[in-house]
Amino acid sequence: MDKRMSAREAVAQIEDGMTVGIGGWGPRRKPMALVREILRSDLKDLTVVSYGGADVGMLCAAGKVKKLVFAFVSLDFIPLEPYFRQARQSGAIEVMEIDEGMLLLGLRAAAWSLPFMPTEVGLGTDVLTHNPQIKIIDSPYDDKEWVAMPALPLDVSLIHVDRADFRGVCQIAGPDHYMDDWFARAANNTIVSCDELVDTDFFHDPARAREVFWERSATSAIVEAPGGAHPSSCSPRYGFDVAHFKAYAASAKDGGINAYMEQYLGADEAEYQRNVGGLEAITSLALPTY
Amino acid sequence: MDKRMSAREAVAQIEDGMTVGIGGWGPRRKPMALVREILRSDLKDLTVVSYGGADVGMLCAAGKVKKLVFAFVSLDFIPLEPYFRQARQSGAIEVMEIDEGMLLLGLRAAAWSLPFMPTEVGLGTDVLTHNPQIKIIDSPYDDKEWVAMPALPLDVSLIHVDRADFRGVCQIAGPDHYMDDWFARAANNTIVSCDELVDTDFFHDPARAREVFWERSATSAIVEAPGGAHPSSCSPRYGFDVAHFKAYAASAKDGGINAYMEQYLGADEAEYQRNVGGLEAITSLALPTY
Amino acid sequence: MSNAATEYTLAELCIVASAEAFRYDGEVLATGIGVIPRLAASLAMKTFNPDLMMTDSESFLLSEPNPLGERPADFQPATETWMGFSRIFDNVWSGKRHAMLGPTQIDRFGQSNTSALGGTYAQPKVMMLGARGFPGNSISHPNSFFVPGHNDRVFLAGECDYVSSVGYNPARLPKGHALDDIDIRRVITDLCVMDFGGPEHQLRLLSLHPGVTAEQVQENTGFALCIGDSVPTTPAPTVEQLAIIAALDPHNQRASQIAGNPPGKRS
Amino acid sequence: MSNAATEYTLAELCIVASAEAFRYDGEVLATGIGVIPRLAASLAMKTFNPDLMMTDSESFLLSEPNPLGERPADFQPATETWMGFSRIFDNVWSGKRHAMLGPTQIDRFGQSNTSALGGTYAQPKVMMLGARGFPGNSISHPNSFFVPGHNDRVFLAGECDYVSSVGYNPARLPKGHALDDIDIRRVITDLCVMDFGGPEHQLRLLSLHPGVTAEQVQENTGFALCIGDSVPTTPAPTVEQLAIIAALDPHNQRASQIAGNPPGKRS
Repeated sequence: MDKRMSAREAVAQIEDGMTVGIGGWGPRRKPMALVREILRSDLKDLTVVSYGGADVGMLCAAGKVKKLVFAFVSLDFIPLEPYFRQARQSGAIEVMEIDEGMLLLGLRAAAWSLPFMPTEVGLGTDVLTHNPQIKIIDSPYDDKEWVAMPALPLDVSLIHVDRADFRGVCQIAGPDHYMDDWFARAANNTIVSCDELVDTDFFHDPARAREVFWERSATSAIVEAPGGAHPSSCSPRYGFDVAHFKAYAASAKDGGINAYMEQYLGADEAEYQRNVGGLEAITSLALPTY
Repeated sequence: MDKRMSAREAVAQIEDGMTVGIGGWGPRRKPMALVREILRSDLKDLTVVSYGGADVGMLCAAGKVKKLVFAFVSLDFIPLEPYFRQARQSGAIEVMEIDEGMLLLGLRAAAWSLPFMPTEVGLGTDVLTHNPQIKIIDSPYDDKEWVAMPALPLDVSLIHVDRADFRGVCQIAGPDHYMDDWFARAANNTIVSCDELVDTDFFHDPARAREVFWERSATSAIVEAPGGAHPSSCSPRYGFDVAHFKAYAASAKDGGINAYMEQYLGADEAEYQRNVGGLEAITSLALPTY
Repeated sequence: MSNAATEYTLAELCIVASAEAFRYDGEVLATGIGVIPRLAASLAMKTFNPDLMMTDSESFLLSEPNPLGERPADFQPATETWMGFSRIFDNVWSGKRHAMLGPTQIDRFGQSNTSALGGTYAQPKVMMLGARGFPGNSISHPNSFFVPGHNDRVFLAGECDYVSSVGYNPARLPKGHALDDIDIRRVITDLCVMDFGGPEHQLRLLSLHPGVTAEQVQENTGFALCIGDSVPTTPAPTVEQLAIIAALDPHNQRASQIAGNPPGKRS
Repeated sequence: MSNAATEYTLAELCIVASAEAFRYDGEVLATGIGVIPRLAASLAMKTFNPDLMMTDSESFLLSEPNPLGERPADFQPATETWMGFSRIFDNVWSGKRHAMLGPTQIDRFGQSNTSALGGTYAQPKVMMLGARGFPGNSISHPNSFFVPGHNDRVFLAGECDYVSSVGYNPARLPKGHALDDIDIRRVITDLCVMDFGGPEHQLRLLSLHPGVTAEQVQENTGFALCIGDSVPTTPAPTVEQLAIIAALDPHNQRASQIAGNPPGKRS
């Protein structure tokens, strides 16, 4: 089964109103080439589930988001994501604001075909105040109350990885795969962009096969996108683009997302990369020190 | 914190009636040196939780087991564990017979401080007929019934690993860590035997640190026991001992566990190893081909 | 692939018939436990369903099935994805798997037993493996059965002594589930190929191995089978299939799987 | 370690005072978010509690804390255990962790806010990070707070605009839980050290930084503090502690953590 397709073909599978999970974490290994393709599309009314960074900010600013399921949205070195803030402060989006671990549990429940996972996380906080659809249940084994964190099944997940083959075997060579395995498993349709397309025999080495975090049956589409995580990082290949993120954040105060998109987005990824200095500039970005 | 101790000191921490989890899988990487130390002790009335192999057979035969929580007991190439069969067929032990995945869920629930995990596994089978303590619950999100697999908190876990340092950082270099991470996390007191004791700086290599599957706070005691998985395997160091397992299985028909223990167990691990041909013979055992 | 062989063993016939169970699965984990089911899944992956996934029976998914038994010292398995036992359950619970297994008892509901025979539950007469992963497999994903010795002790008259896996038993149907949610695919034995496609999920004869009669199958089954007017003969392996099987099983482990290693065409 | 320094910055005093929060923790994951909490946890690990565990803020546990900021090209972190973000939650839910964090609001119950200020929930006046991991941290394991600017906007008069973390609020206590199950340890600010050890878990003054008065602390707090008759002075860093801090923070990031980088002894 050859799962390769263009970013445009992959994004064309997404429909208005769908629930879209986005892998990565804050400014780290976000499937930005796929996010940009959504920006170029006329998709709307998406429910986005993300450990959010600029993916969330851009999609909110461009009016693609009806509802956001999140625990945080941040660019780390710029703690407050400017366009996400604008969206919240203007009341433009619905939200399901939950704890980071609850989000993980919701993805796992979906991956494991369960309606919910019990947890005490959320009790006593405004997570429950503002999410009355999250039910509190009794346990048959004790006298405590427990949060029944509902499954978060995804119509589509977008993930960026280091390498993949045409059948959807995906390697994350960086130090952390974040929750990407659960995004892949929780989704009906998992679209993966990769910095590098490799032959299948690349994985015929147990050390590399160890860096494959879900079986290929959980991958639906492979999009070759070198540098596709930019401006987020794809460690160990390249770091996040501090200067670009600063320009992005500044645009929120002056010009807005339309000015940002006008300047950078382009008609396709090739044009985007020319607008941000070229692929070589991206892959030369220094890794962050934490 | 120096967690090193002898097998005898470690096993002395176990008390009659405790619930003891045992890592490994069937004939693979079982903490047999620690199991042997239990055989030498006067411990009794244990509840044993295991993906069972000869660990379960020996403990049952030696009268150490009050109750067994299991999904299977097998030596793989000898499918039916002879002493486990005798224990069941003589009605000598209570059992909680569940599905392999339910056992995993029970360990995870304990590790995550949850009373239960929902699952549909077990529905329609005799797992539920014979375990009325496992409750069926309704979900607040659908009209199905769900099994509330109860947490399986462990007083003690026994695990065998390849390498460990004195602080309890444990490396499993073999191809699978089985459910050992969950046994470690589900237990109040995790006793780990290791084939090799190493200095802490051994782990100052990300590739090795990747083979550490739980943080040292989940390890309570470290017992240096080269060859300590024998007669089970500790891949990639040594395979399981086919000849020894055959002799063990034969003893069940002729002589029983007392004859087996008389011939092999010895007063300590050094004597055991002399009785089975020496450490060099153990570490020379060929790896199995699957 | 249409060059029917004239000489083949019953084991080889069963491998080919069992492989058919995986033909339309698409991209799922094919788990064949035992020599014949494993060769069947491997044959399917090597021929008509290359999208199948398979483990090395240890901890990795393979792009190419491993041959059985000892392999040359320089053999390099085609690993593609780490798949330790804990991750197997992520796959099981996703439903993207098809297992072929050989339980000790199979009843008219398709319920199976891997645990205990006779006596009481507290003290069974014959203790076997335990429930294993059968409860989870049967409620989560499609399953097939392979039975090397078709008789009325395996296909027993009553209900299984211990029900390890769910079947089409209305009395045990969980709330909110439908019998049609249960997905038992093929039952391959040394006599025939069957499925549960009869009326009300009755076990149905699909094909008879050469030289076997429907009466013979019914006599060796403890409950009534659904038998059509004309039951076809299980297709013979092709020459190409036999060559692939021989390459996958260089030590001929398949020869010891059915008592006496009879030929596929019985007189 | 008893050689009190005479010259030190307020940031250094806060680091040392914050390190004390981890002294009796035993073997837990110490997570300090922000420069001063991270240096505090690192100092504790390097001195009086070597059993602490710490991450590299990316994906590994370290046997030795990493210094902050750019490190030499040949620097080798002392990794000991992979600890990706998903595994962090295995640790959180086990309770074997102590986090020190800097929320934007802390109310009299010890509830804190990292999410939103003012307006309505549908349209807050100021949106911040979100609930982050605060709900899970606060119900699962001990937590401490560091506040670089002690004022009555942080320590507000009412309840937090958004409650990200549970505190000692009887009105929000979950069924089956006790207030004593909640474990907020220390609150370190630029003025003082506090805990919730007052009557009915009232915020209590433990020590005043040199030159700060109890009245000054109370004036900058939006609710009544528990203040004893004689409040000790926060101990000065020792010379040895300052040297360790300097080694852990070679680029002096601590100098920019408290406005104006004042000295520890204020006149």
